[in-house]
Amino acid sequence: MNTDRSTAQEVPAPQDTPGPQDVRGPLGQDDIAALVARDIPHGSFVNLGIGRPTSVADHLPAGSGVVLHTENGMLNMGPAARGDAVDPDLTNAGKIPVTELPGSAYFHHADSFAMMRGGHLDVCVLGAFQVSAAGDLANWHTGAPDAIPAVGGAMDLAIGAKKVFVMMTLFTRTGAPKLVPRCTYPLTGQGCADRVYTDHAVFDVTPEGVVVRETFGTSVDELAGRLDLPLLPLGG
Amino acid sequence: MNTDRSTAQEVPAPQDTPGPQDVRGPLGQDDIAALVARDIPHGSFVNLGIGRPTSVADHLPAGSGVVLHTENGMLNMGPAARGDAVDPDLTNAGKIPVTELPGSAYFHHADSFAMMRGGHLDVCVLGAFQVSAAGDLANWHTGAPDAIPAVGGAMDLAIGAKKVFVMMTLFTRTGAPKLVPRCTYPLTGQGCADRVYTDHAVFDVTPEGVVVRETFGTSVDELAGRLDLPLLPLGG
Amino acid sequence: MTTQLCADADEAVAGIEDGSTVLVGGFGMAGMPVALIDALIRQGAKDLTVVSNNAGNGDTGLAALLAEGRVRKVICSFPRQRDSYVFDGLYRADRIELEVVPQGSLAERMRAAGAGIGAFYCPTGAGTLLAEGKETRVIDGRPHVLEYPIRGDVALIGAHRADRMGNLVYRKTARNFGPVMATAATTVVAQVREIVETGAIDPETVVTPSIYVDRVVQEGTA
Amino acid sequence: MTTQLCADADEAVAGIEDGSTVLVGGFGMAGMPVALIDALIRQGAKDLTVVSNNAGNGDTGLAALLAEGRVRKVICSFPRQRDSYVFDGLYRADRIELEVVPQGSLAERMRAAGAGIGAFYCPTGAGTLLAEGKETRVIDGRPHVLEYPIRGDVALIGAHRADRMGNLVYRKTARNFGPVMATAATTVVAQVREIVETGAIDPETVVTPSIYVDRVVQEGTA
Repeated sequence: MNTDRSTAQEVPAPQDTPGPQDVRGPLGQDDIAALVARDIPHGSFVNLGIGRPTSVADHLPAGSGVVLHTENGMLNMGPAARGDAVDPDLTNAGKIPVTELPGSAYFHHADSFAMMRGGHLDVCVLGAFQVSAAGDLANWHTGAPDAIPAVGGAMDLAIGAKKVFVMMTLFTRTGAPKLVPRCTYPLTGQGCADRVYTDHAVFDVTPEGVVVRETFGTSVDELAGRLDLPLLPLGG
Repeated sequence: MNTDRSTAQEVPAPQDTPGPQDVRGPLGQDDIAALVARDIPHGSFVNLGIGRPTSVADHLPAGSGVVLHTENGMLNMGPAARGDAVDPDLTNAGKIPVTELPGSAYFHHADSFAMMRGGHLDVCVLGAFQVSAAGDLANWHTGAPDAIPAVGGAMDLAIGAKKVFVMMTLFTRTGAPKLVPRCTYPLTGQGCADRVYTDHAVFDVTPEGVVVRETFGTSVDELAGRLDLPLLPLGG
Repeated sequence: MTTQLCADADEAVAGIEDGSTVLVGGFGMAGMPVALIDALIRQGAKDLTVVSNNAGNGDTGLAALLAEGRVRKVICSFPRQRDSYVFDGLYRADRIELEVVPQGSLAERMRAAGAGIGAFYCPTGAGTLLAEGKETRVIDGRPHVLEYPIRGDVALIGAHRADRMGNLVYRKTARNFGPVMATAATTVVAQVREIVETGAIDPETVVTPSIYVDRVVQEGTA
Repeated sequence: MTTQLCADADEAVAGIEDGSTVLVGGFGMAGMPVALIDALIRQGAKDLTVVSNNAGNGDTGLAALLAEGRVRKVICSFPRQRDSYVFDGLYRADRIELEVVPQGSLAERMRAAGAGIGAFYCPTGAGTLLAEGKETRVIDGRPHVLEYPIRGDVALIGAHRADRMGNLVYRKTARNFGPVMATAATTVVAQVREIVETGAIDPETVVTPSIYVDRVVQEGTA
C-alpha cells in the first residue's frame, strides 16, 4: 500500500478486551468505520483518507447518495477495481485501482485541490497520530530526527473540508493517549478536527472543550482519568 | 459594435493626403493592419483587440499558421460568421458571431485570462489613445470627469502578451501627437507597448528610446519636429 | 449536497435574500441566464450587489433588474456599452455604486474565492487608476497589486446541458464565466437547455462537477 | 509557436540543459511520462531540479534518473514510499536536496506560474513546519502562508491523445498534474498514446490547448 497521506498503517490494532462497564467493549476498526459512515449526511461529498478511512466506504448504505472525491482528480469514485476492471489510468489517492460510477467527473490536480481548499467537500475523514483539545491535527510526521518528511495531501485535506472527522485508536500501543492537551508531533493543521472517532468513544471538538458523544465499554469519568484533558458530557 | 476593450471607434479616419517626401503617403487603416500582419511570425498565438486590430486577421496570408485567441474563451477562432453559420453561443470578445477552425479549443474565463496573464500569447494587437516614450499605454479612459469607467480586458491584454503591438493614428483629429513623452490619459499598463504602428511610421519602444523603423510619406526629422520626444533612427 | 432539479425558474431563485451578492454569468448574450434573471425580477430581492462582466443591455435582463432599483452596486469590467442606457442613467444620477475590475482580475478573484485562496498578487492594473488604494508589491522586478476574492451568496449561470446529478457542460464561448462563478457562490443555480440522465455525460468532458451545483432548471419551464 | 511532432523520445527531450528545473507529471504510474524520463536519462542533462508529486519508485523512471546522480534537488509532496529506496538512500547520504510542499500547494504554485500570478496567500500548512520561514498573514481571521510560483524550464508530461496541432486530452485520473505543468514550463513535452488529425478532437473536450505544448511524441516511437 502506497501511503501518500494518512498514517493509518501506524495505528495499532484495536484492543479487544471488553470494557468494565459495557459488554460493548472497545470497538474494532470496522466498527469505528461503521460509526463514521452512520454520521455522514445523505448526499454528502466526501474524501476518505488513505488507509483505514478508506474502509468507511464499505459501510455506506445503498442509496446514501454519498459522492466520493479522490484528490488525484475525480468525483463519484466507485469501489476498488478487480480483475478486468483494473485500469492503470484510474486509481484513488492511495494509487489503488478503482472504478467510476455514473455521474463521475475528472479534473486536474489544481482544480481538485481548489475544490478541497475552497471548502466544497462536506466531510473528510483522516487518520491521526494525535488530536489536541483545540482540534489541532498531527498525522503526517513523527518528528523523529531521521524521518524523511512527506506530507502528500494531508495538510490540504485538514484545512479544506467543511467537517473533518478523525478516525484513530484512542491510545497508542504503549497506552499513551492520542487525544492530548497539545500535540507533541508536528502539526498537519491547526484547529481543523471537528470530531474524533475512536475505539473507546466519539468526541466533538467544540469551542467550549472536548465533548464526549458516546462511549464504548467505558464511561466519561473513566476516560477522564486516562486522558490529560477536561471532558464534557454530551448536552452538558 | 460593442466595444469591451479597444478604443478603435475613437481613432479618427486616416489622412489621405500624400506626404511631402514619399508617394507612399500616410497609410490608411487597412495598410496599417497589413503591416502588423506582415510582422506576426509564422505560427504565433495572437489576440487581436476589438475594433481596428480585428482587421489584422484579414491580412494574414493563408498558411500563416497564426492561431487567434479570443479572451472570452477560445483558441483558433475563425472568421466572422455569416448567414446560417451565426451561432449565438460563439462570438469573439467584441460579441460578434465568429466561427471555429479545426483544432480550436474552448475554456472558461479564468483559464483564458490565465493564458494571457501568464505570458503565453506571442502577440497582442491593441488600439490606443496614447503611447508614451517608455511604452506606457493609455487606451481605456479619456479621463473626462463625466466618463463612465469601463476597462474590459484591456489591462490584462496590455500586460500579458510576449509582444504588445499598438495600432493607431499618430495624431488626433486636432493634430495632437498620440506618441507622447508621458501619457496624459489614465494608463492601461506601464511600459507594456513594444511596437507602435501608425499611419506615418512604425516605432519600436526600446530601453534606449523610441526607434523609427520605417516612415510613410515623411522622414525621421520631420516626425521629430512634430513629436515632443527624441527619435532614434533604426540601427542608429 | 444533492442537486435540486427545479420545476421552474421561480423555484430555482426562491429564497434569495435582500442584500445578497449575486454573480451573473454570461458575456454578451452567450451564457446569459435570462430565465433566472427574469425570475429574480419577479422574486423581489433588493439591495443586491451584482457581479457580472457587463451592466445590462437594452431594457431586459440585468438592465430590467437595475431599472427596478433593486441593485445597490455593480462589480463588472465593462459597464459602458452602446445600449447600457439603464445603467448609465442610474450611474449619472448617483443611484448605483460601481466597482470596475479588469476582466481577468474579475475572473481570478472569483476563482480565488472558489479555490480557498486568501488573496493574490496580480500584475494586471499595476500603476493604473484601478490599483489606487490597493496594496502593491514588486515581485521579480514587476509591480503587482494585491487582489482579494469576490464571493457570491448566489450565482446564476447558463449552461448547455446538465445530468440529473448536476454535472454541467457548456457550449462554445457561452462557457465564459459560468464555471468560475459556480465555484464562488454559496448557492449556485444553473439554467440549462436540457437535462439528461446521470451517466449520459462523458466524465472526461464535465466542465462543472455536480459538487458546485445546487439547483438546476431547464429553460422553457418558466 | 507551432507544436513540433517528434520522431522519437530522444528528439523530444533534446536540448535540456544542465541545471534545468524539470516538471515531471504523473501520480503513481498514472500519467507518468516513462518514455520521456528514459530519454532524459540517455540525454545526459545533470544538476537538475525535479518537481513531481513523488520522488521515484523502484529502480526505473525517476528513480533511475536519481540513481545516476543527475538530480540536485527534488520538490515534491511525498518522497517517502515503500519502494522509494533510491531517493531514501540519497537523502540519508545528504546527496540530494528536498523541498516538501503540500500536494495542493504544489499544484497551485505551478498554476500560479502558468497564470501570471506573482504570489498567493494559502491557508494550507499555516502553523506547521512547512510554513517555517514563510511570510504569513491573517485574512478573514484565518492564517495564510504566502506561496510563490514554481516554474519549470521543461515539463515532461503524459497525455492520452494529441492532435497534430498539439491539443491534448487525458484519460481518467491520469490527467492529474499534466494540465497544470503544461502551463508552467518554458518548454512542454508530451508523450501520448496516439496522434490524430487536427480537428479530430472535439474542441469542447480539449484539456490542454496547443498553445501550451511545444513537442509531442507518440509512445512506442522510442
